[in-house]
Amino acid sequence: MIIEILIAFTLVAALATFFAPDRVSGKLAFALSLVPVVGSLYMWSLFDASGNALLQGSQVAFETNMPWISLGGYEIAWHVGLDGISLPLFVLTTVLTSLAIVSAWTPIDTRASQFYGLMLFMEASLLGVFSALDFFAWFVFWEAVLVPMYFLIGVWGGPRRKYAAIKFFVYTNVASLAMFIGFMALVFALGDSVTSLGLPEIAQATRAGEVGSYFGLGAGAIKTVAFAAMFVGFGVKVPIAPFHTWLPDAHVEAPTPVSVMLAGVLLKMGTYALLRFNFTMLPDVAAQYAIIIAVFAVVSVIYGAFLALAQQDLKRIVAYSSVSSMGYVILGLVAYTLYGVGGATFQMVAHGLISGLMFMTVGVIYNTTHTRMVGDMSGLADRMPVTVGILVAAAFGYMGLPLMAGFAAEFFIFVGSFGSQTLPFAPLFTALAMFGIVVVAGYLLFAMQRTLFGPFRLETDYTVGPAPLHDKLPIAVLLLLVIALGVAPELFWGMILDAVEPVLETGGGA
Amino acid sequence: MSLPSVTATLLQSGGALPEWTALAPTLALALTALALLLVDSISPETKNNALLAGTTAVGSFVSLAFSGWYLAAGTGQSGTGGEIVLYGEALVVDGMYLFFSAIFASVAAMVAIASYDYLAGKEYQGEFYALTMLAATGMTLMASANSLASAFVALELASLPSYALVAFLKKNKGSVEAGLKYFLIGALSSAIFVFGISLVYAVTGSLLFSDVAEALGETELVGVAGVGVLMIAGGFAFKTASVPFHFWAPEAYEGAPAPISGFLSSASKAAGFAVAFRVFVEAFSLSAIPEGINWVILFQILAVVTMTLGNFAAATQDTVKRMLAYSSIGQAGYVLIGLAALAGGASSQNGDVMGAAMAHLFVYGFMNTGAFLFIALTEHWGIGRTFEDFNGLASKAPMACAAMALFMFSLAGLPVGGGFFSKYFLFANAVFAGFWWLAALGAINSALSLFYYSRVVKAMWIEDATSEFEIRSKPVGLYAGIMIAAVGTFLLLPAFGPIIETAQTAASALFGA
Amino acid sequence: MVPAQWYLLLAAAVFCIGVFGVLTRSNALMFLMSVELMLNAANINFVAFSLQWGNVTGQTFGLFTMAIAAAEVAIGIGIILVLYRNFRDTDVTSATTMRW
Amino acid sequence: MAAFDYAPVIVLLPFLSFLVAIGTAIFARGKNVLPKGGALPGIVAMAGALLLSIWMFVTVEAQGAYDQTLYTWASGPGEGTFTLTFGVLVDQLSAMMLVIVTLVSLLVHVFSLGYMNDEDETGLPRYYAGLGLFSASMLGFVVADNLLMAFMFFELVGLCSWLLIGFWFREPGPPSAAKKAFLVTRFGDYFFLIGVVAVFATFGTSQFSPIGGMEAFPVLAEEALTGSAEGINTFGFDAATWFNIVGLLVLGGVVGKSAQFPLHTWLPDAMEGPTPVSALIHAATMVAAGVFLVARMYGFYALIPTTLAIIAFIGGFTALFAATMGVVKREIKQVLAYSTISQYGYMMLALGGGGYVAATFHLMTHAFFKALLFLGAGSVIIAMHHNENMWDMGGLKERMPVTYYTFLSGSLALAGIFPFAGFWSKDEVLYETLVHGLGGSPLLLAAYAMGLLAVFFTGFYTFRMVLLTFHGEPRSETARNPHGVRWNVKGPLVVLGVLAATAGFANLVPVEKLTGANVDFLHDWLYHGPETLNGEHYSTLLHDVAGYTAADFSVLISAAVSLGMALAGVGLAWMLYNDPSPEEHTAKLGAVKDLWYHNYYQDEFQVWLAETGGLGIARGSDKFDQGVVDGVVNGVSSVSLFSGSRVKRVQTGVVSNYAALLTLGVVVLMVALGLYGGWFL
Repeated sequence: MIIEILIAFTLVAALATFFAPDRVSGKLAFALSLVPVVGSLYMWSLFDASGNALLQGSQVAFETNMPWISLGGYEIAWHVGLDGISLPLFVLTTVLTSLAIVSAWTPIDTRASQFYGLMLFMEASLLGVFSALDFFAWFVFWEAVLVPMYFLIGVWGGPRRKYAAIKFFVYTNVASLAMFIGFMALVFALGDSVTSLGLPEIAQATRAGEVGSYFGLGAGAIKTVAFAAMFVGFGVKVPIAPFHTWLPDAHVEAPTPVSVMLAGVLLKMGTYALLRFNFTMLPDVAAQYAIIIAVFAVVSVIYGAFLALAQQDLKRIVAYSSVSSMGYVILGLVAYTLYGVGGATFQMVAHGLISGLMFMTVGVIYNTTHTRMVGDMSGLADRMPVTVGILVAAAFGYMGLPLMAGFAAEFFIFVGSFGSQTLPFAPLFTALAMFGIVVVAGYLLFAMQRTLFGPFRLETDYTVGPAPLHDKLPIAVLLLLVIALGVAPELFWGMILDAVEPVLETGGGA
Repeated sequence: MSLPSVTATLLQSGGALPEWTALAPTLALALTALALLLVDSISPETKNNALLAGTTAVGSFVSLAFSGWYLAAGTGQSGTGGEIVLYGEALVVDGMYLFFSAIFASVAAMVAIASYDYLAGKEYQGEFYALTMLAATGMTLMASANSLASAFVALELASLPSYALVAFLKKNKGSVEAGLKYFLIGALSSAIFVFGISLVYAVTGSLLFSDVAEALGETELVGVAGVGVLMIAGGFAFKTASVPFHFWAPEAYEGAPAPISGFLSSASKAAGFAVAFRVFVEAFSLSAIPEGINWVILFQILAVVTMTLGNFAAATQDTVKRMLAYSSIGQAGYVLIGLAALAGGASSQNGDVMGAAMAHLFVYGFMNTGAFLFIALTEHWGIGRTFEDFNGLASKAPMACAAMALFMFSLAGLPVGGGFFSKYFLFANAVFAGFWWLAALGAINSALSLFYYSRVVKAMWIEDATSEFEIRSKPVGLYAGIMIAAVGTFLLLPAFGPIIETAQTAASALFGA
Repeated sequence: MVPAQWYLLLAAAVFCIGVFGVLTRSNALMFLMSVELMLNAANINFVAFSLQWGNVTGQTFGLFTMAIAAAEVAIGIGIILVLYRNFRDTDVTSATTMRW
Repeated sequence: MAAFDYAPVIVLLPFLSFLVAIGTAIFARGKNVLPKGGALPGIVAMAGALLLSIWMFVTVEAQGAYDQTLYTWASGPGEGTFTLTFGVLVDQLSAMMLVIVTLVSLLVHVFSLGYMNDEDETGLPRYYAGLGLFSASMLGFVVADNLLMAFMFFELVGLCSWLLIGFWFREPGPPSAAKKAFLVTRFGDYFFLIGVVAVFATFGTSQFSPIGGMEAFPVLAEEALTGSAEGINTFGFDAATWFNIVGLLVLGGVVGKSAQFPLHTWLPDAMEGPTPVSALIHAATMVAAGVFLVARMYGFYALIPTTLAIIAFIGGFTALFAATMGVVKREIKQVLAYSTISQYGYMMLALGGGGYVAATFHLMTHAFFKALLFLGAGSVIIAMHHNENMWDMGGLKERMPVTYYTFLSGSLALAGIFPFAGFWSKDEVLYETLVHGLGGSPLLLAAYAMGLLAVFFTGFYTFRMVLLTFHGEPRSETARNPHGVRWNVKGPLVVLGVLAATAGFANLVPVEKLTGANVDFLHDWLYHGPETLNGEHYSTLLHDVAGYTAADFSVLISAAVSLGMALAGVGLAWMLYNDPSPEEHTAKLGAVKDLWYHNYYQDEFQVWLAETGGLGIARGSDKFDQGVVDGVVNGVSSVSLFSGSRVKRVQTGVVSNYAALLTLGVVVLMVALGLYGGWFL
């Protein structure tokens, strides 16, 4: 029941904030957003690993399941619950939203109440995405996320915000439609073996090999088609190269807090869905096309990293590096080993925190310099030492510095994928992907050297001084979280492995 | 959904009420129309807008109440002895009739309430409401027609007032031109329609759906019958504004008074589908009709062409109203899937997909009418017609603009309103019926539609005001109408279950399943 | 008696004439008359096959058609009147303010 | 095991000082809350660490080694999973290294008082925070008991070097040097990380020595090669080949950190950092990390002769290669930088040549005398007001005697002159390589030859440096009356000077050969490590698995040869540069001089590689992304909009056309369906 309470509360909070006066809305939104934070942490403290929500649907934590609608012969239920895969993302969402709201206090000065209301609305939808266990319940939230995001980019964004917003809007919507049709065909091909659109039932049926033929398409064909449709559908969200071009535009135009949410949580929707749908429901297809998927992953990693290397806009750099980092997730998933998939899940959280931290810090700098162009500034370390210090720490975290979350995640993924039985030439793919850690160091170090160090210089005529406390606080908190997760991955690692293990029971190695 | 049988036995089937009361939804509308005519004839010059609009609204609500009550009580549904046939089988009352009556009544109510402001100070208000009610009556009859004769009469009863209503603004060139085009195309279409009927009669010797189906079974004159079926389909295509009978629609919707545009594009379209569903399922049922007459293919072609043309044309419009007009053509294309995704034999998918189409029409009734009522509001304020004219409107009229955003996103199939479920259920059922390619084409169009629907939202909420609006008043009626539509649209998101179940039960009953 | 298909052909012929009129005449009234022609083509069928099948359904429907045709004309004339008032012409092709 | 319970404290103490310093740096910026800008906490911490380390050293001597898992970083349930842990391994090797690191670090802290505080540098808390974090990371690396933990601290060490090299971030030079240092070592670490991952994938563990149920990967590898292996995944290769691959991958990290060819280019640039940092990081400890790592997992490398040969060859080549460049440098720290590279080449040579003890020995002595030389150079630099050009110096001998004599002691050690420390260790390095080379590994002989030749150059550039700096007439105003230095500079110099002179007596192999007196203490010390981690075990492995055999060859001859070479170098330098006002004889070398002076154009080459290889590809893919990938996306939308604008033209506005099109449509449909349904038959 607690999940519904949290989601409902967030929705109400969103509404309340929406109509609150602009002056107080920021503080109000933050105060309200603390409730889900506390709630999710409370759930985290209660959580005792209960296997995988899809594959052991019996005892899912915090589960509620009540009938809702029926579509054709299929029952649609309001079915939510959490397991070791979704709970970390659930927590990530609440925490990141609160911090993003604080980070918005400085940059957001117009129509503030609407802004914070939409932020909370988005949080509610995201919580729904990560907790829903019924396809349509999940799909409602999945699509609902688009709406606030469209406004957040479109209204408060940069000069090309309208283009970016509509591009994000339509591109991801097309993806959802493709995914929807593919999934529906798969469900229908399951025939009488499923009577509801509950993800657990469907997952168990598909894994039990219940997929039949569909109007002339054989079982194998329909599975492949469905897999492809869903892979593309979710791949756009992730984003996997070459479906990534909406991301840099969206990131560059979006205001800082929105970039934080976009990189921190929204991208994870894609990988989360890939894990829940493609790799949980159709592991055999995933294994069959492992090489192709791995190529996608490696290309995302390397290509994204090199793209980041070519950028001048700090936000664009981080945006492309997100493409690169999410490539690791795909690699971990396709490896289909305990450490691969577990590491992928861990990377979702780790990258959520780190990329959020990066965007926030860049935002703090932008608040004072009003430029993000690498060439426009240098020697900022002299003027805003603490912020720069955190940015440096964040950058090294992004490079996978040990004892920070990123290293743990990437190491798990690499160990997992290197020894994969599912993926042919696994060591080769792993080694190729790992070259990303060199390139990432390259572009981040170059950018830092040119902007933060050397003699102070700034093209825009703004007086640069230390950032206000409420700008520094969220990034400091995030940094601490990143370090904490890097020093003690066990905070999530245990429950993740527990939830991932059942996924691997068919096919795949340890 | 169905309430305890206690209520069911109270009604017609149980003999508690005489059978003719089953038509109460239609009768309510008809009586309202007569009452209005009476008022009008007593005081032709009356400007008592409140009285007229009020009467119309009340009549519509009464009709709506009857429909709801009967639906709940199970009148004419399998639960209580199946459909009720009246007047020598000319009319039939069943779940489908009640379902569509509900659509017409609710749309009529919203239009009436909104017209309270829209018509303020205009001539001939009495006629306006009377014609609206008559048209609504015709539509309900279309939904209940059980013979080609009653179908034709009902169709004309719905059409003729519409022509007049579109041309209602006599001094407005646009309105008149719209009326003319609507009328001419309508006349042509109905001629084709009638000729089709005559051919079918020639082949079957009867106009009752059941007999027609029977007779078509053993006819040799496949060619003649085929041409007849095609022409009848044409008649419905005109009502539903489907290609190639859609040409009137953009102009009619753009030129007509905005409430009427909403009325036509929602209710009238739904009526066309109602009668089309019944005729093609019962009279030309796939199980009975000769192989040669494959009207499923016909509707597949129509669906694809209609949705594509509608959406692509809508994507590049400059005026919001005309964009809505084209988009409603595109929406008709989606609904046509309900006929295009049918398969021979009594497969349960048939009922489901048609039911999904009906449910979409229901939701569409709210969101589309609401959208046109918003246009009516802007016309009332004298704001321009193009997208640019809407720039920054949200800062002036946030509530109305929020409602409009809700309509737009719901039309585009985002989960802020019932449009999400209705559209995706339609696609899903198409996939289940094996027509994944129809769903795929629908998806492509839907994505494109998201683009042009969001243009309106962008103009209102994202763009900065280019011109200064002088918004004199917040008209109560228009606001009320828009808000009813908005609330309805939104509530249909969580409460979509009853709708789709009713619709699919009704549709399945049609298939005798 | 005359075989049925002749009636069919006649009706079809009349219908086509009507269509031809619709397509060629730009005067609103001529347009209306052509539509009437098409309607009557249908009536021929009805009456003829009413006889053929030996039931009155067709003839009744013929009456319906005439009534409705009358109503249609009534509305039509009205619209053509306002058309004339606004465009000073009864040419249906003159009203083209809305397109694309 | 009371003593060993304090082993983690050695790591934690400097970390604590780091926290203190960084805390003040953040929360009390400007205000001078910490005395000496955070130096004192650091000094105290390092002193404590030193004492503890010595205690450990003694305890190891008394009770043997200690290996304890302290913290489970990430647990893996069930089979096929790994348990990733942090543990402390204090054995003979790491105990020795602990002492060296803590000692040098302590001295560097003290020296910094003179070099940084007395020079009124700003941002001192940041500086000492960096030193503290560095010491902590290095010590953590030293005591690491598994490869993963070692890698983690290895990376942290890299971070610290980035921080400290770029300490003077307001100038353009240091940040760039820091970036280069991190990038180049990162490139090495890339292979290292693959190696670590490969070790896990292969053995399922990365422990150096077996502990509490966890096996050790060198042991498993040994079993694999000696035939009794189970559950080892060699990815389709035969064990030996695969182990070679893994070994070479890990070696990548070593080559990077220990600045071996071709990844040596970062180290000379790293001299942009403060001199004490150069002494601590780029001479004594961090660069030692690479070599130490190989020594740490020597039980693995001893199994794979191919890799050993490569190591030896890289080492020998680097030794010579770097030495030649050192010959022509003008800045004193540049000379020292190249000498550092060269000296680590010797250690690699020893390791590759099967001289485990020799390598460790040289590691120790080098730590002392190189730290000494850098600190001496630092003292000179203070005196010269941060002018590092030797051609502006001269005649400092009289003006700063303490510095001179300690520096001299260090130089003699570096040049390998009897009886200074460097002589003993370098001699043993060359000897070990020689005998194993003669013992049937000819490749080693080539490496040996290069190493031997390098001795000559070493002697030459060392004394060229000494003579130019301290002898002759002052060649500049500052050199005539230099800035004085205080106790906090001289103290460390003296301590290290003594060590540089005497550290060699830890392992007097030649003497033992002569007199038979058992004086090879280090040898014995290292031979009594834990079962799988001691020199004896290694030598048996080398002999049995790698097939290294030591030929019988007199240590005296080799000693004499190398000493001769060294003296020759020194002598040449004396001839050329020992006059009041020497001229640039190196100019006589002409083109060779340019080649050396420009470091064989290695930097240019690597920069070119990065520019074209890295940025080139980047720009290319950016164009591709903007043009093609995104172009397609935007193309789709514009195409559909265009077709939309065409489609709507059907709506001409003329109602007659509508009627026509309508009729046409009906006819078309009729014909189509008619043909389909066969109506016209």
